[in-house]
Amino acid sequence: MADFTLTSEPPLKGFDHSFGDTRLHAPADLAIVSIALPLGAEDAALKAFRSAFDADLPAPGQSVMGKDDTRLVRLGPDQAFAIFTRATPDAEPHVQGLLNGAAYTTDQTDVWSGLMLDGPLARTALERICPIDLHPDAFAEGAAARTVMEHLGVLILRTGPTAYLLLSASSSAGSFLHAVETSLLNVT
Amino acid sequence: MSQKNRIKGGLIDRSKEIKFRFNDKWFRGHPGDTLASALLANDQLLVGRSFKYHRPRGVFTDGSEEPNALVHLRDGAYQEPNTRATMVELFDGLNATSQNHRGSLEYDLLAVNDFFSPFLSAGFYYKTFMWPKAFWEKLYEPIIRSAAGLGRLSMKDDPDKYDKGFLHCDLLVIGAGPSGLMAALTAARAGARVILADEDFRPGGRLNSETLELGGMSGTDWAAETAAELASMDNVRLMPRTTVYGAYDHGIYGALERCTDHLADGGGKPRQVLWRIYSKRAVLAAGATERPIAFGNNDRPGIMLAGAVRSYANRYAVTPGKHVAVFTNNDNGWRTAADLVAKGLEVPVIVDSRDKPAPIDLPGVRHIAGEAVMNTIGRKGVKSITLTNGKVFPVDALAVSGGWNPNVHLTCHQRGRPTWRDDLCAFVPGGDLPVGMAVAGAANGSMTLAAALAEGQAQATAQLDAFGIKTKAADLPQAEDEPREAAAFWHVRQSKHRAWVDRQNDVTVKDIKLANTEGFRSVELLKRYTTMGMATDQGKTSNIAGLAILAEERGKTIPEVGTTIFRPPYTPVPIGALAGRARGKDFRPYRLTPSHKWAEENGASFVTVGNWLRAEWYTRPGEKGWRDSVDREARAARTSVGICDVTTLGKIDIQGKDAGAFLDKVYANTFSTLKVGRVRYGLMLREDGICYDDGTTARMGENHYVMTTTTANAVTVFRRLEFARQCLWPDMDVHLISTTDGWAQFAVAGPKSRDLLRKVIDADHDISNEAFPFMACGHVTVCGGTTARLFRISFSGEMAYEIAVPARFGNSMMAVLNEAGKEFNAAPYGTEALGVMRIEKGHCTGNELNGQTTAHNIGLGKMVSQKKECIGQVLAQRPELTREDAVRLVGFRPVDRDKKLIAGSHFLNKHAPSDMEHDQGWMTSVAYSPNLGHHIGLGFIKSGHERMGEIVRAVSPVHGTEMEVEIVSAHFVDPEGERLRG
Amino acid sequence: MIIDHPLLGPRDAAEFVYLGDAALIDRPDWQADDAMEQFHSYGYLRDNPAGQHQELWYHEQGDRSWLVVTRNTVTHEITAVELARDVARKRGRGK
Amino acid sequence: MRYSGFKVLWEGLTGNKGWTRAWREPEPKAEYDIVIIGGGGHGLSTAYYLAKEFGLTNVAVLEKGWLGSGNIGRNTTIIRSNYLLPGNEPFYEFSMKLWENLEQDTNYNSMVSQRSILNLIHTDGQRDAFVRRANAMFLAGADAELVDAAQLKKELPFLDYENARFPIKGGLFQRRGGTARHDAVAWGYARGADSRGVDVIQNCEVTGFQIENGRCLGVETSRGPIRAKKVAMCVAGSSGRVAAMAGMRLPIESHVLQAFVSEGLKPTLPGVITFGAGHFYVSQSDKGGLVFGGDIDGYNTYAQRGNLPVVEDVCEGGMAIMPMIGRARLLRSWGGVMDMSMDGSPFIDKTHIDGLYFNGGWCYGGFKATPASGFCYAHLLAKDEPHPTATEMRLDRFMTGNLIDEKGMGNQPNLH
Repeated sequence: MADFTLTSEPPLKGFDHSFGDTRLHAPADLAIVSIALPLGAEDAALKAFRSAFDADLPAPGQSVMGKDDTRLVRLGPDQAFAIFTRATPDAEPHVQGLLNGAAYTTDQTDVWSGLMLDGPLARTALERICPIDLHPDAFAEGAAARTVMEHLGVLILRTGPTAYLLLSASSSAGSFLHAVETSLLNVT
Repeated sequence: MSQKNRIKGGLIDRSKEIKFRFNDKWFRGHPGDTLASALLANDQLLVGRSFKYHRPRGVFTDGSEEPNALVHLRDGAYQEPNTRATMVELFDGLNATSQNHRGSLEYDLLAVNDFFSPFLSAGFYYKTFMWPKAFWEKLYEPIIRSAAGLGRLSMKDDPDKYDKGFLHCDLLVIGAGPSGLMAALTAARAGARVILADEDFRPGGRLNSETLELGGMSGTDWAAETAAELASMDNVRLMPRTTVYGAYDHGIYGALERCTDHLADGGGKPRQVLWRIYSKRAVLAAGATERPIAFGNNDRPGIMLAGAVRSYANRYAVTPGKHVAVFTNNDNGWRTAADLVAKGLEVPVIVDSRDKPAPIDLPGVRHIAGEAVMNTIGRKGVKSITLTNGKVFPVDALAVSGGWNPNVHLTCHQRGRPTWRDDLCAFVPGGDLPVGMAVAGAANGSMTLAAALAEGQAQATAQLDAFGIKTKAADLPQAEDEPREAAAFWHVRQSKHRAWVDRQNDVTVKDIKLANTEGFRSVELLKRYTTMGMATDQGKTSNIAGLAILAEERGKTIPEVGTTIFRPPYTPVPIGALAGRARGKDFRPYRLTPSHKWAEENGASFVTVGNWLRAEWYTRPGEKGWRDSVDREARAARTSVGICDVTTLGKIDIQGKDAGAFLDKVYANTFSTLKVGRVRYGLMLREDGICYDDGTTARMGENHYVMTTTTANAVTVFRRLEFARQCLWPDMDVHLISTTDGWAQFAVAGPKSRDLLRKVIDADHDISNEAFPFMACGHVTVCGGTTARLFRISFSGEMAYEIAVPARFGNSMMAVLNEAGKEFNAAPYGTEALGVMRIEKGHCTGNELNGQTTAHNIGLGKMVSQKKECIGQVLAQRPELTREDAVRLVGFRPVDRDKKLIAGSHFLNKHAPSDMEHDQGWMTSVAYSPNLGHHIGLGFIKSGHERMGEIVRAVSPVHGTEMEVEIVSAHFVDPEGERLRG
Repeated sequence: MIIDHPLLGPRDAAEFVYLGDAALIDRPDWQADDAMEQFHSYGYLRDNPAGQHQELWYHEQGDRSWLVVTRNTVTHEITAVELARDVARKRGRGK
Repeated sequence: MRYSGFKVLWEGLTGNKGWTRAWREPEPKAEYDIVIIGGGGHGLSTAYYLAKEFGLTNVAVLEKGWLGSGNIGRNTTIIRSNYLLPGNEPFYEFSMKLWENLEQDTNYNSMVSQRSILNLIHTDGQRDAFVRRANAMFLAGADAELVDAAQLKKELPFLDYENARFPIKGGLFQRRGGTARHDAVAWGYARGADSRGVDVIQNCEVTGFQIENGRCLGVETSRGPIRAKKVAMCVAGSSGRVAAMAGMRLPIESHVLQAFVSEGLKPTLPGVITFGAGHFYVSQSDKGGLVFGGDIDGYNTYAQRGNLPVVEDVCEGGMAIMPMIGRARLLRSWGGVMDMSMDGSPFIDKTHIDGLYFNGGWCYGGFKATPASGFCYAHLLAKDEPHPTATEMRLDRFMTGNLIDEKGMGNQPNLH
C-alpha cells in the first residue's frame, strides 16, 4: 500500500466575492443527504425523522431547521433533503444512522454545489435568472423551490431576510457561478 | 439654419444642446428630443426612401407606428437597421444614416422604379421572371433582393450585451397615458403589486402632446406628478422605455426594456432587458393610433398625421413647416389647427371632408367643408396641395387626420378578434380577450380624457376585486368630456394619382383594387398578395384603410369583410434581446468532469458530448497528430493499463423493497435475480420495442441498485423511470435519485489494472479474481479510508474495473491513479481510444442504438424476456421488426487492409446497381485498430449474421469513394472474452 | 403557460416536460390475447381532441412529479392539475 | 390568361385594366367525382394534378376559410430532399423534381429559389449520421455535398467559428434545396386547377361525412350536402378534428410550430442554414426578412399561436451560430398547427372506409412535400393504388412495424 492521499477539491472551493454590500460565496463543507419515505411505511419514517432531527418534515416547498443546524427541505411528496455542515465524506451513513433504517438515504453532497447569496442586491440579481416569485409575501424565509436558471436546474432556499442558498449541479457549478455573477454585475 | 423649425414651449431642455449626425452632417438638438423631432427642428424633412418605388419619405408619425422615418442608428458593429427615428431619444454624438437608396439619399438611382411603377403593380412578380428557368436564381432574384429589404446589418457580431429577467405582479398596466396612470394609481394606492410599463421615455402618453387641462393643472404636470407618486411607492415598478410586446398564455407578458439605448455609452451594462412579466391581471391602456386618408401623392415628406404635428409642436417645440394645411374627416384636425395657431404658425387652410360648419372658430384659418385634398405637388417636400374643388394652396406641410384606431394589438395575441364600432368607425377589443386582461381608455374606444380616466380607475378596481384586493374610490380629476365625432372617410375617390395606403411597402389604392379584381378577396389574401401591412410597422397606420377600400370594392361593410388580427410582437424586438445571454460560450452551460483540471494540465484535448466536455485524447510530447495519441492510448489499455474518466455516464440510485421487480419492468432482461454484490448488463427498450438505452446496473444491497445509463440519455432515462414508477406501477416501493455528478468514476482497464488498483485501494479489501470476479461490485475504501465503489466491468474488453469516489476527490483520484500507474506505463485515455476499443469489441453506442434499431438488429433479440412483463416486449414482436432478413450488426474490414473505412457508407452487394432499392445497410462506426493494424468497422447489413466472410461494397458517393469490405464478426479482439475474466 | 402544481403552486410550464395523452397511464395487459392490438392502440392511436385534454406533464426542473393536467387544446385554459400517481391509482394501477 | 413578362408590360402600358380573376368563385354542385377537403397547398396541388395528370376535372376543393389559409400560408418556405429512409427520400426527391419545373408548369412564379440548404455539423457522431443520410440521398438520385469548417468559413464567414459553445465542424449542403414563395405556390396550383375546370370553393366548411354501410358517399358542408364518389381528406393540422367526424382515431397529435420573420434587410444570407446543436433554421426572403423557426412548442394544441420559451429558444439558437443577427428585429411571429405523426412521417393512404382517403401527418415538413403529396394523392385517388414513391406512407404501418422514423425518436410525436 503506497501512500497516496486524496485531496478534496469541490468545484467552487473557497469562492467568496462581494458586490457592494452583497456577498456571494461558496459555503464550506455543505453536506446533503436525500431521504426517501418508504411506501406504506411513511408514518414510521416520519417518526424516525422527528426523533432524528427534532423537527417535523415540512410541506413540499418549505424547509425547517432541525437539530444540529440541519436544514430539512421537503422537495416532493416522498423526498426530502437534509442539509448540514460536515467535512468528511460520510454524510449519508451519518443520516442513515440517525434515521435507523426507517427511510432510504442517498448521499447528495457531491451532486450539488452550493452558493450563498446575501445582501441588498440579492433579489434584484436573482430577478434576472430566477422564474420564481421571490417577493417576501410569496417566498418567505424557509421557502424552497427547485427550478431552472440559465438552463440549469437549481434548488433555491431563502435562508434569511436577504439571503438565499442556491444549489446547482456540481459538474456545471462554474457555469452557474458565471450566471449569478453576471446577474450581479448587470444590476450594479 | 440651425433648428430653423424650432418653435416656443415644449418639454425639451433648451439649457443643454446635443450634437448629432445624420448622413454625416452635424445637427443640434436638446434633451427631450427624439431623433425625429430633432431632424424636423433642423428642417431635415427627407429621411429615407420607400421600399419599392424609392420615393422620398419623411417623418410621418411621432411614435412606434412610424412607417417611413427608419434609419441606421449608430455605426460599425453597433449599426442598427430600420430604427424608428420617432422612438430614438437624442443623445450626444448620435450617428444615424438613411436607408434604402443607391447613391445618396437626395439622388437615389433606384428612384427610377417610380417611373416604372405601372409595370410594378401588386403581385407583378408572380406573373413574370419565369423564363428562361435558370435566370431566376442567377439574374432576377439577385436584382429583386438587392433592391428590396430596407436597412443593412453590419454583418459583424452584435457587440452589445443583453439580459433577461422575470417579474411578478398583481396588476400589469400597459401604457402610461391618462388611463394607464389612473389604473396604476388606483391599484397602487390599494396596496397591490403594480407594474406600469410604457414604451415612451416620458410617462403621460398623449397628455404630453396635447394642451389639455386635468384637475386644474396641465395634463403634462398631472402626468409628471402621478408618475412621481407611483415611483415613490414600494409596491410599484414604473418602467419607462419598456414595450410590452406580447400577451402569452395565463397572464405572462413579454416586455422589452431599453436600458442604455438612449445613452451615448452604455457603460458595459446590458443594452436591453427582456422581461417575462407574470401578472395576475392586466389592464391594457395602450391608447390609439391615428390613421391617415389616402389621396394622390399623400406620401411626400412634410405630410404627417395631424396628432403627430400637434405632438411635435406641443411636446417637442417643432413644426414641419411654417405654413401647415390640415386635412381631416373629424374634429381632431381642428385641434391641430388650433394648437398651431396658438403657437403662432400659419394654417392657411383646413379641409374638412364633412360638409358642416366649423366646430370651433379659428381666426385666420380658411375652412373648406365637404371637400378633400386630391393631390400634392413637390418632390422632397410639399409645395402645394390641390383640392377636389380644384383649388390649389401653396403650403410646406400638411397635417392629415382620418380618425383614430384603438390599439387593440395585445388583445389579439391569443387570437381574439376585435369588433367594429360604427360610432367610432374603428375596431375595438372584442369579447375574447386574453384571460385576465381588461382594456381601458382610448385602447378600448373611450376617446375622451374624462372617459379614459374613469375607465382606467374602473378597470383597475374590477381587476383587483377579482382576487380580493379592495380599492378606495378616489375622486377623478376634472377633465374634458366632449364626444368627438368621427366620419367614415378613407380615400379620396377623385384622386387620379397614386394614393398610398401602406407607406412602407408602397401599397396604393390601385393595388388593392387590382388584387380584388384578380380574386384576392379575403383580407388575408389581399395582405399576402399586395404585402399591405407586412412591413416593419405591421400596418399600424394602413390596415384599416386597406380594409375599408376592399369593403367598398366588394360593396360590403368593413366588419363583413373582416379584420386581420395582430400577432406578437407589438413592435419588433431585437433577436439579440430574445436570446439574452445565451450566445457564444454562454449559449448553454458547460458540464465538466471531476478530472477536468488534471486533464487540462496533462495535454487533453476536449470534445463536446451534450453539455459535457470530455477528454478526447491526451497529447504527449512528440506526437504529431491525434491518431498518434489515440493509438498509443488504446495500445496502453490493451497491453498494460489505461485510465479514463467515465463520470458522464448517468448514475441513478434506486432503492426500495420493490427495486428489483421495478427493474424487471423497465429493462428487457431480468434484475430481480441478480445477487447482491454483482453487476449485470441491461438493455432498455422503448414501449415501441426499439432499443432505447443500455448500461450496467449493480446490486449494492438487498433493496439498493445503482443503474448506469449512457451519457446522452441520463436525463431521459430518469424521466422514463419516474413515469414507470408514478404512472404505471404506482404502488411499488421504489425511489430514484440521480447521483451522476456525485461520484467521480474512472475506468481502469488493461492487464495491469488490478495491480494498479491494489496500490490505491486499501489493503483490507480483497480484489483478487476469486474474491472480486468479473461483474462483481462493492464498497471499498481508497487512499487510507476514503469511501469508494468498485465495479468489475469492462467496456474495453480488457480486464477492467470502474472505481468511483466522491466527486470532490475526482481530480485528485485521477492524479493518484496515474501516479500509481507510472510503473506500469499507465496512460490516461480519452473518448477516442474508448471508441476504438469498443469497436474492437463490437459494443454498441449511440451510432448503433440510434433509436431506429431493435434488439433483434443488434443480435440481442433473445435478451427481451417474454416471461415477465417489461416495457417494449409486445411491440418488439411486430412482423416487420422481427423479419429474418432484417439488418444485423456485424463487423467489417476492408479487403485492401490499407483502406480507410467511412462511417455512413452504405452497403451494396457486389454487382448490384447503386440505388436505394439495392441498399443492404450502412456502416455505423469505424476506427483504426492499432491492435490489428488496419481499419475496422461496425455496421448493419441485411441478414449479416449469416453472411460472414462475404465481400460487399461499401459506397460513400458523397465522398466519391467505393471499396470492398468483408463481413466479419463484430468481436475483433478477444472474441471469447477471456481477458475480461483474467 | 403556467401549471398550478397541486403541491407547489403555480409554476412556469418551462419547468415541465410534456409527454402526451394521459391515456398513456392505461398500459394494457401484456398477456391479453389481443395484446398486440391493444398495445398498438395504446402506443399509437390518439383521440387528439380539440377541447378538453387530459395530459401528462413531468416536473423535471422541480419536484419530479408526473402530473395529469386537464387543459383545453383550443384556449389553453387549464381546469385541473392532479398528481399522476393519484390518477393512476384511481384508474386501478398498482404494482 | 397566360402570364408573361410581355403581358405585364402590355398591362403596364394600358393602365393594368386587363387583368382578370386568378380563379372563379363557383357555387358548389350537388355531386362530384372527387371532393377534396382542404384548400391548402396539398389539397390544391392534388386537384391540380388530378386534372392535369389524370384528366379528372369533376373535382371540388372545399376550403373552410380562404385559399391557402392553413399551413401553406404559415411555414418557413424551405424546400429540400435531404431525407434518409427509403420510405421518404425517393418521395421528397420526386417532390424536388416537381418543384424544379413548377413555375413553368403552372405558369405562375412561385419564386422557387434553389439557393441551397445547409445542415451544420457539430460532432463526429452527427457527421457519421449525415454521411449516411447524404449517401442515401445519392442512392435516391438526389445531390449532397459534405464540407468542412474551413470551406464553410469561406462561404459563410459570418457564422461563429471562434467562440461557439458547440463548434462548427462542417456541414452538409443540398445545393438544390432552397425556398419558395409559399402563398404563391397555393395560388399557382389554385389557378392551374381552376383553369382546368376544378371547382375551388372557399368558405365551405365540411361538417360531417355521409357514411353508409362502411362506404363514404359524400360530405355535409356549411353550404349543404355534396355527394362524391371519392372523398379525400387533406387537412393536415386539422386531421384529428376532421377524421373524428368519420369516427377515426389517428396516429397523430396536433401541435403548434411557431415561425418568425425579421424586419426587411438588405441581402444577408445566401441560402437556408440549419443549426445542428439547437433548434434554429433560417433563410432570407426575397423581400429581405429573415424567415426562421425552430422546434414545436411541444404540447397538444389546436391554437395557431405559441408561447415565449420557444421564441427565446429559437433566438438563442440563432445568436449561437450567427451573432451578427442580434440587432435584426423579430417583426412577426405566428403559429401553424401541425399533424405530428407517431414516427414523424406522413400518410397518403386509403382509410378503412370505402371511398374515403387520407392525406396528413406531415409534421412540420409538409411545405416541401406539396407537389409530390398532391401528385401521389392524385395518383392514389385516380388509380386506387399508391404512387411508387409513396408506398410506405400507410396508416397500418404501426401495426406491421414498418416504421419511417427518420429521427429515431419513437412513438412520441412531439419529439419528431
